[in-house]
Amino acid sequence: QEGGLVVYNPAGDAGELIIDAFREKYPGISISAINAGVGELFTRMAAEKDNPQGDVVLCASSEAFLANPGLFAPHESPELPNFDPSVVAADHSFYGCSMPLQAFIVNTNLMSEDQYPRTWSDLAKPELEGKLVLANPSLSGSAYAQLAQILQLYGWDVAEQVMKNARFTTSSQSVFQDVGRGEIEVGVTGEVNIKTMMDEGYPVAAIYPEDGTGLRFDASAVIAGGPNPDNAKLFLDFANSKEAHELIVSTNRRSVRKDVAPPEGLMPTSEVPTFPYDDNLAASTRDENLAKFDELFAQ
Amino acid sequence: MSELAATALPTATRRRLNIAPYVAGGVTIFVLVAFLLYPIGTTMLNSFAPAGEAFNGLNATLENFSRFFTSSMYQQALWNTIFIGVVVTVLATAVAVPAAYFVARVQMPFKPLILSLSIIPLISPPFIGAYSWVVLFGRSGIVSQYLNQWFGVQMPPVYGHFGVILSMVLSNFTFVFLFVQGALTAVDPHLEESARVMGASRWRVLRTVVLPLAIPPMLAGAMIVLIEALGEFGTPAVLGGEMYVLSTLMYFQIHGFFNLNAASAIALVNVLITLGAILFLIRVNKKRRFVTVGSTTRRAALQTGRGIRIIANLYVWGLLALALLPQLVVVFTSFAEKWPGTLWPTQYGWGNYQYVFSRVVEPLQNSLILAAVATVACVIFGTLTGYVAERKKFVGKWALDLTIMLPFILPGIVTGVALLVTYNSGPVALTGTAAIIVIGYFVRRIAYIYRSVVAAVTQIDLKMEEASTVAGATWGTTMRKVTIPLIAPGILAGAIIVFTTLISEMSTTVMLYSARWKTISIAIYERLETQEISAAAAIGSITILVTLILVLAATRVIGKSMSELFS
Amino acid sequence: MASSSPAPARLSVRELTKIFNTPEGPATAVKDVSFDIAPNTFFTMLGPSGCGKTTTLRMIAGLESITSGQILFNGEDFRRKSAFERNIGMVFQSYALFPHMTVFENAAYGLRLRGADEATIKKRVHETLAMLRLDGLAQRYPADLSGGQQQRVSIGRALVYHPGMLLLDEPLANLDAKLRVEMRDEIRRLQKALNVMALYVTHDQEEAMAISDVVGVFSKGRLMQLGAPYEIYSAPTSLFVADFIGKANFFPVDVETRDGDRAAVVALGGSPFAGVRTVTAAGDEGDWFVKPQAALMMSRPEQMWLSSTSQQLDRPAFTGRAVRIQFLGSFVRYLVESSQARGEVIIDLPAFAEGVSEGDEVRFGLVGEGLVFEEGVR
Amino acid sequence: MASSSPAPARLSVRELTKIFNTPEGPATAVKDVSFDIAPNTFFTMLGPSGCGKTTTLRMIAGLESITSGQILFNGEDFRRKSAFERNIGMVFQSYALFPHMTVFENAAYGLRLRGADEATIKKRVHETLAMLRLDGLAQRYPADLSGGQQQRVSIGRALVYHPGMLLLDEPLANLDAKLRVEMRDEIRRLQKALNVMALYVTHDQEEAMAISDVVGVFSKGRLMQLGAPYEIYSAPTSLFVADFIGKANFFPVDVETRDGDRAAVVALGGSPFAGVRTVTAAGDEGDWFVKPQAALMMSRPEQMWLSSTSQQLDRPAFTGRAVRIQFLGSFVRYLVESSQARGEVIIDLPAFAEGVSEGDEVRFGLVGEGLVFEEGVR
Ligand SMILES: Nc1ncnc2c1ncn2[C@@H]1O[C@H](COP(=O)(O)OP(=O)(O)OP(=O)(O)O)[C@@H](O)[C@H]1O
Ligand SMILES: Nc1ncnc2c1ncn2[C@@H]1O[C@H](COP(=O)(O)OP(=O)(O)OP(=O)(O)O)[C@@H](O)[C@H]1O
Ligand SMILES: [Mg+2]
Ligand SMILES: [Mg+2]
Repeated sequence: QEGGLVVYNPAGDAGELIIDAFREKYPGISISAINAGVGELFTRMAAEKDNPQGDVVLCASSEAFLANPGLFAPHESPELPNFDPSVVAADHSFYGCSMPLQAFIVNTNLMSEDQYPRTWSDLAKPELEGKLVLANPSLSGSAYAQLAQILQLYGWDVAEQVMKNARFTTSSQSVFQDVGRGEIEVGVTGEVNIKTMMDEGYPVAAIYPEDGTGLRFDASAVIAGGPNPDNAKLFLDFANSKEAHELIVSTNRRSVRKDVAPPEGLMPTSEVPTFPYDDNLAASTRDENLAKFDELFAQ
Repeated sequence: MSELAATALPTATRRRLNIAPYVAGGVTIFVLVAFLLYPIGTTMLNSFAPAGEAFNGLNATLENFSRFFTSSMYQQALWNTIFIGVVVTVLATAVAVPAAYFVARVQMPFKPLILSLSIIPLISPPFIGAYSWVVLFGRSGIVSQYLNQWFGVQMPPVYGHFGVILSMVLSNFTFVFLFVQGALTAVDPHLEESARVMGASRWRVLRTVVLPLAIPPMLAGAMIVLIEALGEFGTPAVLGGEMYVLSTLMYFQIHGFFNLNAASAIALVNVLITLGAILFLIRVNKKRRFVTVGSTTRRAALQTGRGIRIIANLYVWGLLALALLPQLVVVFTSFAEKWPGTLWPTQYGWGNYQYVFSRVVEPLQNSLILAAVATVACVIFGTLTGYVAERKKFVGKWALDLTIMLPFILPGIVTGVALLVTYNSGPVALTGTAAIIVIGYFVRRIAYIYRSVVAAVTQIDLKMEEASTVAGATWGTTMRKVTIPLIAPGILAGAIIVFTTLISEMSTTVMLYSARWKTISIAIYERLETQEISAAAAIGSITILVTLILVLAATRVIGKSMSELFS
Repeated sequence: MASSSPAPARLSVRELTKIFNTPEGPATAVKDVSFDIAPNTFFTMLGPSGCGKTTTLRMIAGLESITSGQILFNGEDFRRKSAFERNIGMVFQSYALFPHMTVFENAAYGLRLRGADEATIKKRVHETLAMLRLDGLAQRYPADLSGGQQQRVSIGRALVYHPGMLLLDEPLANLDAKLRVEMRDEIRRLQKALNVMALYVTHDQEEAMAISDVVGVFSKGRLMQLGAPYEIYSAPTSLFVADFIGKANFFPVDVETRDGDRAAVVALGGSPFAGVRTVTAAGDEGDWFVKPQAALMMSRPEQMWLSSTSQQLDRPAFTGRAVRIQFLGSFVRYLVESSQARGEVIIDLPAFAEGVSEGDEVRFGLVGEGLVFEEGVR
Repeated sequence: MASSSPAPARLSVRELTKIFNTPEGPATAVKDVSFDIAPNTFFTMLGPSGCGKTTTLRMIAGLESITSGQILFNGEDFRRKSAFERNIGMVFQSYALFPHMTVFENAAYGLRLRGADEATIKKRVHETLAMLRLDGLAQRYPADLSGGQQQRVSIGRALVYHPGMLLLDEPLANLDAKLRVEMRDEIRRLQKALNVMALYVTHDQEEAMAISDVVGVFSKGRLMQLGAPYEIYSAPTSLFVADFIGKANFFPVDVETRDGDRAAVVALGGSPFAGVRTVTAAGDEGDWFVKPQAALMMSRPEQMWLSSTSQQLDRPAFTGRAVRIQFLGSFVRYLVESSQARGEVIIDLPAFAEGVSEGDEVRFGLVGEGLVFEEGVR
């Protein structure tokens, strides 16, 4: 194998590991990566639609794919059988990769264990007023997913209470960093962030809501019309492999593959309380929900 | 007669056509249209098209703007933007002007160093600058904790208007500071002297003579501050808490909804605010057609009074210390190998540097090359256009002003996308090349030079150019030998600002960079994405150091040329 | 070569008008000025402050737009030519030195533009600076010079490359009398040696008289009179020129009889003057006349005599009171109040008049023949 | 109000020295200048370009640091006082008008500083502008004025608040003779009316003579002579002053006999002059003398006679050739070349000398008595 390959990587270190492993495996292919946020990369892909510069996008949130149909080429990956159909696009244009489960992050210095929120509805308790930080649901798919989960479980009454308690930040990083630094007590964020902080010794704990977190996933895909379609397919196959998914796990992310164990120190996926999160419903009511959110927020 | 004939000189031999201004003007117009007006214009038009479509005249809609009329969040964000923009501009100007006056007029040691250090706040690597304020003054911040422990003082929360304004003022005052400082150094001191002998107090001279004379450069700087404040995303994101501004909403549209058209619509509102500011500026400036650099302008005698020197040193160094705090925190953080939410790091060392070393060399090289090339382009075209705009009479000057300011008003990502869409395919496909990054940098930064040149040219007595023309100089020669040397401090100040801010340019770069042309700001961004804040700080520190060295060298040049000009 | 080759050329200014926009509305700075300058002429524009001298000069130099009118050089539009073709050397009223260049570099500027080699530049600049008494200041910057030194540098910058036409706007205003005379003689010498045309602006009448071939007297944007210095002094065609050039005393008179351009007139107080030359004043000078007398007789201070009331009883005379006696170096000036004159009478005598002290009544009269202005039509 | 109250005060300048650093090393601009100005005196500094007039004035105004020396006002250090106490009105040689203010605002500046109310400001400014013939220009910006108009605005700005001391640096350099005379008379009138001291810099000797109570003549940074105008003109104490003030002719002579400050001398060619006053020239004027003659006799042009060689044979005379005859308005100037004189001889006659044309041999001599300079010791 030879030629070039351009990977759009919104997955940070996980993506870098996969790319490095692929490079080792296929030294003939000169692979290069564009690292940026999901928003930037999808905007870029949309702008490059007529003359795509990238070949593959790696581990971006599934909401982004749903919002940008037509940018990706279907591909029959030999790894298909190892994937649950729920994490693969119907036309096989994207394949799941990691599972960014949302969990509560609490600062253990600022809160005693008995004060921890345990359920989504706990977030609405008056005691948490001013102690909760959330990312604005307009900010990203995962931030919206948090709101959508509350809405699907409890509706606007509880959501309104949560909104009262919470500070909605514009920087998703602020959520866990502020909790980790002791700026605020509780936040909701991807479990990977909590795990990373815990590993580094931050005084934080991860709480999975007992009323269940929604099962969400990131996905990878071949960009339609990219300059190196063959290498792109090769790369996607590799990214779908068990080997690659183990690399993902090594960065504290949970793999969608059933045959890959969750990261050490994280609850097995099966034990994580989940609830049947309807992402299609979430997507279809998004505009309406966010409009309502904006109104309530502005008050 | 024979004695004269013996030393005959050619005259008619140089009878070439004076086409330089037309060539220069033509090229400039071409560049402005091709790289600025066309891509930005089409993108802006798209704000009238439904999400995901390109504007074609038939799909015109105002839906992207409707939220400004229906959503109170939008209206509040609009109000916040204007409020923050105005307050930051006023405060930044207010803190910068005294500093500029002190540096220009009071005897102080280390002036080149002061000038260079004042640049540093502009090299704020994305996000970490704002985080530094949290690290220091947040609820668990270092300063807050000690204040609480030692004095029982509770710091007011750094989040919200207070933190955002503080941080923006301190990172943007430099624009006003440098422009005004340069202009004051050049102003004919006879003017101040004459007010002094009439009995005006120093303060009165300042208020009635010096400040009014410094108005063109002050407005030029304030304009830039205003636009920076309107467009800034990182600071309100980190420090704003729930105070949203238009750039926040644009970010939502791009990151949450992938809706560039709606983002453009918000940007267009931003543009309108700025347009208002520009028109205001032009109005104010029109009344002030005055010249302060005459043919015999001397260098002002520096004030040597003890009192004023103490005040000046305290003020300037105090301001710098405050403004450099975020950068100091960045440098400090780069030595923290472990800092898990504790007050102080738990482990120090060079580890971060070792870790990032292999990742910085190439991006740093790239950044320096790209920034340098773009700076040169900005200097050439910014100077030409600025000169023409100030010296020539033509209708629609405000349109030129606006064209130049446009990409600078728009969020970088919008400009980036505009260029990407325009030059992605077709006869000039530039995507993935260094050229497109340079173009992106160029259109985003030409306004700095343009503004500072316009301000500088206003000050120069036209008669000196006339003297050169009458002596037989072509337009180009006059520019080269008379005008440019006289406005050199302004150009150089602009160039340094352009160069420095380009080194940490992020929002356009992220759209345009390719794997071959990864810049240092992308390298920092990558570390932030992977939560390696200390590693990001290490790259940031290296950037700061390299830029500081370059700027120091450049201010040497400025310092030299300034003293050559007015000694 | 500029200095030797150009075919002597004639500059024609036709109906030149310049209107500035001011807060108070349009202001006419120059109005319908026409003149013709023959080759190699030293032409001086003279006039009171604000009369449009600088504006005219700047229009000729192509620095100011023309509201209407034409400037022709040998019949061609002068302003169409490039600066190089026009080959002008110009001194600005405000000097306009380059503050970032040394005196040497300022002076060398025009030579460098003309591609002169370093040796020539050095030689020429040093010659010129020496001529301007600026030796030793070559390495200074303009800001470190005195006012007069700056002015001389600006003269040097204009002369050093031997331009084909000299435009000099009050080039000597800041110099002392001695240097002024030396410099003006140098400028004149150079102008004649280079065989070029000079347009010179000055407010100094003596200078204009001494240096010029032709003088144009301006007033309020108009060219009032054009002529050789002596002509303008001795035969002014308007009251303004009579009054502006040198000093003039005016006496209201009645014209009794007329004979060609000669007339017999009677002054207030009854003194008759016969055979006096008459001219018609300019159209807008009606205000000058002291009605009911419709004419004014003019006489120069040095063309008058003055004595105590008891002397010179046989000559036609006026009477008045010597209010002030000034010793002005080379002569003695008597200021006399008289009801028979328009305004104070100035009389310059080579020596003190015997027996006259300040406050005394005096008799005075004309030594030569006067000139009578009659009111013109508007 | 400033104009009525100040107790008459005396300004003393003691050994004032100013050394500038220049590329060519330190340059002494002012050296050991000392003078005393009595209250209400109109003091004029006169001297060639670059002699240190502006520098001296600026030191007195406190704008230039003093290298050594003292400036005392009634015995107190003048520079220690605040600008308000000093209460100076100053005209800068370069005008230094505020470019961002209209003419009105420029003029009103000093009044505003002194807290005058709007009505007073309006009245005073308009009075002053009218006096300076600037009516109608109040709303213009300085850039839209002619050179002379700008200069007058700067005079107005300095006078309008009736300062306690006037410092005027060549305030009339850009004005025409008529306006110049009017303005200088206004300035002098105002100075006397306000009862204040004026320090006036000019390069115009006639102006200095006409306007001043005391004149100080400067040369190369030194104060050469201080005195009333007539004194300086008629009794110069140095060759420089004799030469600089007015025109002077010098004839090398041998001193034959001496009687107090009178001497009998013999000129080249043998003409004897008896009872001539003698003075000792300044220390560094050795170069002026034409050896072997150790003395120079000076005479003013208007104190000379001139005739054709066939006339006036009975008077002691020189001989020479009239190389140029100039009609200069109020007199006729003869330039005479003579081997018996040092340099060209200038002779001003009230009328043309009979029978003398350019190129003719002439006889000429002194009308009054001459003044003989003898070489001083260094
Ligand atoms: N800033 C300066 N640096 C160096 N030399 C200077 C400076 N200012 C003036 N000089 C020199 O000092 C001398 C005196 O200057 P000054 O301005 O006092 O002259 P001036 O008598 O006012 O002459 P003018 O009539 O030409 O204005 C001059 O030789 C001048 O070159
Ligand atoms: N830029 C301008 N805008 C408006 N009026 C102007 C402008 N320049 C000159 N003027 C006016 O035009 C008239 C003529 O000006 P000009 O400079 O030609 O006078 P000048 O004869 O050179 O006088 P001076 O001897 O005082 O220099 C003046 O009344 C002046 O106020
Ligand atoms: Mg003029
Ligand atoms: Mg001077």
